[in-house]
Amino acid sequence: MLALAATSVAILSVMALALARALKADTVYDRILGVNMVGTKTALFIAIMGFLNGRPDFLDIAIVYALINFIGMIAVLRFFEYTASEPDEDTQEKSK
Amino acid sequence: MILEVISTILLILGAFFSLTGAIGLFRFPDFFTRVHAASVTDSIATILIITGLILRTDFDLVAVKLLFILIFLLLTSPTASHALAKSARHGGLLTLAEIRESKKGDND
Amino acid sequence: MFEQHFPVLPIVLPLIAAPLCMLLGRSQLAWLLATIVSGISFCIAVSLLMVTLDQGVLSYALGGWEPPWGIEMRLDVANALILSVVTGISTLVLVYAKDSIATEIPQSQHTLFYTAHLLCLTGLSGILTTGDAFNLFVFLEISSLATYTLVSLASDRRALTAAFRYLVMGTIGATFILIGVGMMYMKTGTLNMLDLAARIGEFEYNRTLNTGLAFILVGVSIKLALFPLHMWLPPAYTHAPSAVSAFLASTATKVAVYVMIRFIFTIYGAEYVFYSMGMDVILLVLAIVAIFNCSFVATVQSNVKTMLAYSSVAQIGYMILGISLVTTAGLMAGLLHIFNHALMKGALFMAVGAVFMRTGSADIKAFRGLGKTMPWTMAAFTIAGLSIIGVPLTAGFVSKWYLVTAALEQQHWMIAFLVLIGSLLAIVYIGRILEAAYFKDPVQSASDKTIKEAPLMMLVPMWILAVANIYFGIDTSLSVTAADAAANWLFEPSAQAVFQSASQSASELGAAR
Amino acid sequence: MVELIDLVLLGMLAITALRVIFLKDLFAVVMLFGLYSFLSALIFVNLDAVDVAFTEAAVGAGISTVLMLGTLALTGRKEKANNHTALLPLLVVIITGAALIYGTLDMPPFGHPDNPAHQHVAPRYIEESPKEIGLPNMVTSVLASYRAFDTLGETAVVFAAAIGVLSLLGMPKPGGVAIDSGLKSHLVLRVVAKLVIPMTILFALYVQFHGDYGPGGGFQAGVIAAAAVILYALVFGLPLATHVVRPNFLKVLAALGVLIYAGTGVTSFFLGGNFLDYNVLASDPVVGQHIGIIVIEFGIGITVFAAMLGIFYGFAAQAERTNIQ
Amino acid sequence: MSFIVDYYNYWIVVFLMMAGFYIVISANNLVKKIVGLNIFQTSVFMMYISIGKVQGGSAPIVADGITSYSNPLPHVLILTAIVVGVATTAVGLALVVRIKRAYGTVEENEFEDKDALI
Repeated sequence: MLALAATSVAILSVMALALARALKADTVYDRILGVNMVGTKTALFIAIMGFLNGRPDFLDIAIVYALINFIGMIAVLRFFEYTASEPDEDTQEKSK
Repeated sequence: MILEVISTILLILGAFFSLTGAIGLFRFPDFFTRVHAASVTDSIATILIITGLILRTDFDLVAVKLLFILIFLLLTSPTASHALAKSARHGGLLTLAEIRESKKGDND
Repeated sequence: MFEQHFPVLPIVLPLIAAPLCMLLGRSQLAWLLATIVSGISFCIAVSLLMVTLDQGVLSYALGGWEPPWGIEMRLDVANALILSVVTGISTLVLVYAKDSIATEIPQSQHTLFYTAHLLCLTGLSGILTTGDAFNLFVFLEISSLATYTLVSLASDRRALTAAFRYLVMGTIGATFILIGVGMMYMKTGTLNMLDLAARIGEFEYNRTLNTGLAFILVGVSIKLALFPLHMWLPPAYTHAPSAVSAFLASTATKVAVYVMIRFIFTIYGAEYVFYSMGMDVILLVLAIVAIFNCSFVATVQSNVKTMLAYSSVAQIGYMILGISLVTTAGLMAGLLHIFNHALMKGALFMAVGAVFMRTGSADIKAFRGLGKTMPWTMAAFTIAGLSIIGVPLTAGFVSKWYLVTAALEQQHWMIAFLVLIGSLLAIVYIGRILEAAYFKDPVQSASDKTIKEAPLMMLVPMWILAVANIYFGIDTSLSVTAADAAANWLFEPSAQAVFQSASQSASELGAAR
Repeated sequence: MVELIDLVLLGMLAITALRVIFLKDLFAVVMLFGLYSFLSALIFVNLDAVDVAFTEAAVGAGISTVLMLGTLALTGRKEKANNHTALLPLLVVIITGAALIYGTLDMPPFGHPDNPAHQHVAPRYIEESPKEIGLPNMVTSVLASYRAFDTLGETAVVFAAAIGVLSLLGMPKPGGVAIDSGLKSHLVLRVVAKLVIPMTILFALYVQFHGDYGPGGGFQAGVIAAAAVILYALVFGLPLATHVVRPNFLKVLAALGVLIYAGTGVTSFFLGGNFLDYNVLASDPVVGQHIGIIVIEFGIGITVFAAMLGIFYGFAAQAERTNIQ
Repeated sequence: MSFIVDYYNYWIVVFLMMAGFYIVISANNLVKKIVGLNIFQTSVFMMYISIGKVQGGSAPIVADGITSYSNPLPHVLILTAIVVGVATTAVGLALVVRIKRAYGTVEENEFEDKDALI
């Protein structure tokens, strides 16, 4: 039980760090990386939480998280491909 | 009992790796190294933690679902990182090259 | 065999017809289906009105689950009256729409128009019939989403921004209602309206419930375009297709007024809202400001649809004024005005739509000389316009008369006086159009093409409403009886006590645990 | 533990929301919204609302974010700096917020089992529904039986949204010009997507039919199935996707789902029950409830699938159109 | 102290709601408005789910050995509300796309100016 709790705290702090990365990113890709990391860690977190609460039968949600996270990533990539012709605005982001 | 000990070790290891990944996300100098830190530790942490959890089940439907999550994450997470890095290379290549250039300039 | 299912049919029939319309694909068939279904709903609504006048209240437990566990449809005189208005206007508008949208909406979108119209009707009927606070929110959203679609169907690009503004405001309003319902649920543990009423009655003054009510009232006020939250309405009504403006102006805001009445009188009880929270003063002031401000703004508009839209906001002021008098007479005048105003605004917007169809503009200049070229349309416009002003022998006179009487009954001389001044302003804005139509020559540039009278399919519904304006101005027995019964019903808590027993057993069940 | 996690997650949400206010890069705003949605779904899991979390993750974080990105692709990424003062909005928000805080003061304490909300109506659902309906998932029981009319309304809302988007954006023409679309250069992605898509559809079916026993049901299944096709369209291009699932077919499906749901209700009429009374569908009420719930969940599933995919098609069609020009 | 423990959840949720509400009414860009609307609504959902939580309770799916369940009713309501929310979002975004095509901009003040010219 303690191990589970410890792991969940660790994952939660990883999420917090990744969130911080997503909020305060050097480039737009860093932001995506942060968001993606929050997504995968959330899936893990739900899995652990299920065990922590003694009801591990809700893992379906973790699957949805993983799936949606993936689709979100693909959508972002597609967005980049689509807007590639536009002048890239990362440079502005970076100059901060 | 043994299973639980193994599981605990795996979980702690997994937690440790994901923490290192998160730290790497901040400490590494440019985007590509950060992707590296994030994705590699992500994979190993996922494997360790999910395996650790599977050892805590009665090897029933829950274990199957966990296995499914593991396979799914192992398929999608590195793919996403790879595609992201590739996309960054395509789209943001210039800016990242500039960073290295300027770094080189500093060193020389 | 379907009599017992009548309370739910005005919702279910259009709901089933909407997807069928989409499947039919052919706009003619879709139109026929929509009109027939709407007509049947109207017949059912009228028969429901008769039954409720006779027996009081009809309750229908959906899924066979007794309230408060299941959702209840609950019809009394108040909502049966408005349901008849809504379904009736919907039928007339659909008849009118066939020719009207032919010029305003591209052919390929016609089926979608009828589908969206039916969904909107579903939503409005649902709001009116339901006895469940959350169910009301769901139907509110159905009608709203369909409305956004309907407004944006117009070819004018300003319709898009109007629809967007409407969407943002409408969603904020709906979310506020959601917050309010949540707070009510938090304190009472139920969502059924009468059950809520019974349980809220146990509280004398509670900050959570107060806030809940405040949020619901603000949310509903956005939906009914109460001054100063009315800014979404004029652009939406101006740029929407004419048939949509006619439908929305005569139904959507009325339904929202009904929701406000429901929450104030049925759920919280007039005593809680008006004496504990003092909402009557706020509503009274807002209503009077709405009447004056928006009537004034209406007098300076050059676009007739915008003018009518502002006039609608002003007329809503009259309804709220009736509610805020906190007497049976005032409430009855408000309800009566809901009924009569639907008749007037329906006819007016239909007439403007006909003019728009023939002249391509809804500007006041386009009305010049129409008294000669479109005599029937303008005659209908005149009748309805007189009704808005409140000329005797029209329906508008009746509701204003009752409103003034209700105000005088309370010794509110000022309010009665202000209502009369409001009517004077109506003379100004309606008068400008009548002047243009009958006493000015047509603009020269438009003379190369002769302006024809509107097609029969548009004139008939317009004239039905115009005649109804006169009929309900002379023979007030039906409308006044119904409004009076409804007002008494809403004000008399004992009339609602029928439910008490069921609610009691529910609370006993709760206590037993 | 629950409270602690709750607090941490709420704190994360607060920071994210604050950041969204000040960001001008709309792409970042949308990404953070996706994050917000994800984290709030996590809160829902933490507060025991597993079904809600399921839906929020799939709908809020998934579909909404994809649609927002699609819109951004068409409207541009940068919010222009606006010079009008934000004083009035701030005032409105402070007043509204103050009213809400005032309202919280008489609220029942968070999570207390004796709260009125848990006393009156809810106990019946918790204690009787497994017997009356025969399903372990109470949320499904309440959703599909006790409050089935709400859910019918919800299906109608989804249908109305599909109608709205259809009228505003239109539909792509199936087998249209096969222009350069899809993520051509990402070979790994294409291979993995081919693996993931069948798994997703399988998972959608599982969610559809397992919703009675675990979290899930028609909505979630419909959204996930739509997500699978969306993934296909994103990776392999819209023309191929419309070839597989034709837009006209979607229109029929969306209408059909609503009809199935409403038709179940009407069937109850003819069998002597009230609208949506499933007890009359079979001689044994519990069996009747079961049949009813399975049928309407199926109706919901196909409407939601068709509507969500149709909405996506609408946006994608616009993007393709601008691409050609 | 117990006062804070009782209400901290609602207070933060109120803050989140107001952050979303502020974005809706202050943003000039229509996409951002829609994002704000979503944040606002999602936060309201959180309020409902908080109402439904029972301390020591578990997810409302019957399982052996569990005696206390959280309240399923708010969950049902919010399931409905989420779907309503995404429906509104979809229509709103479709309108934004059309506005962009008709006006060439999605900034509120800019298309207001363009309309004023007519």
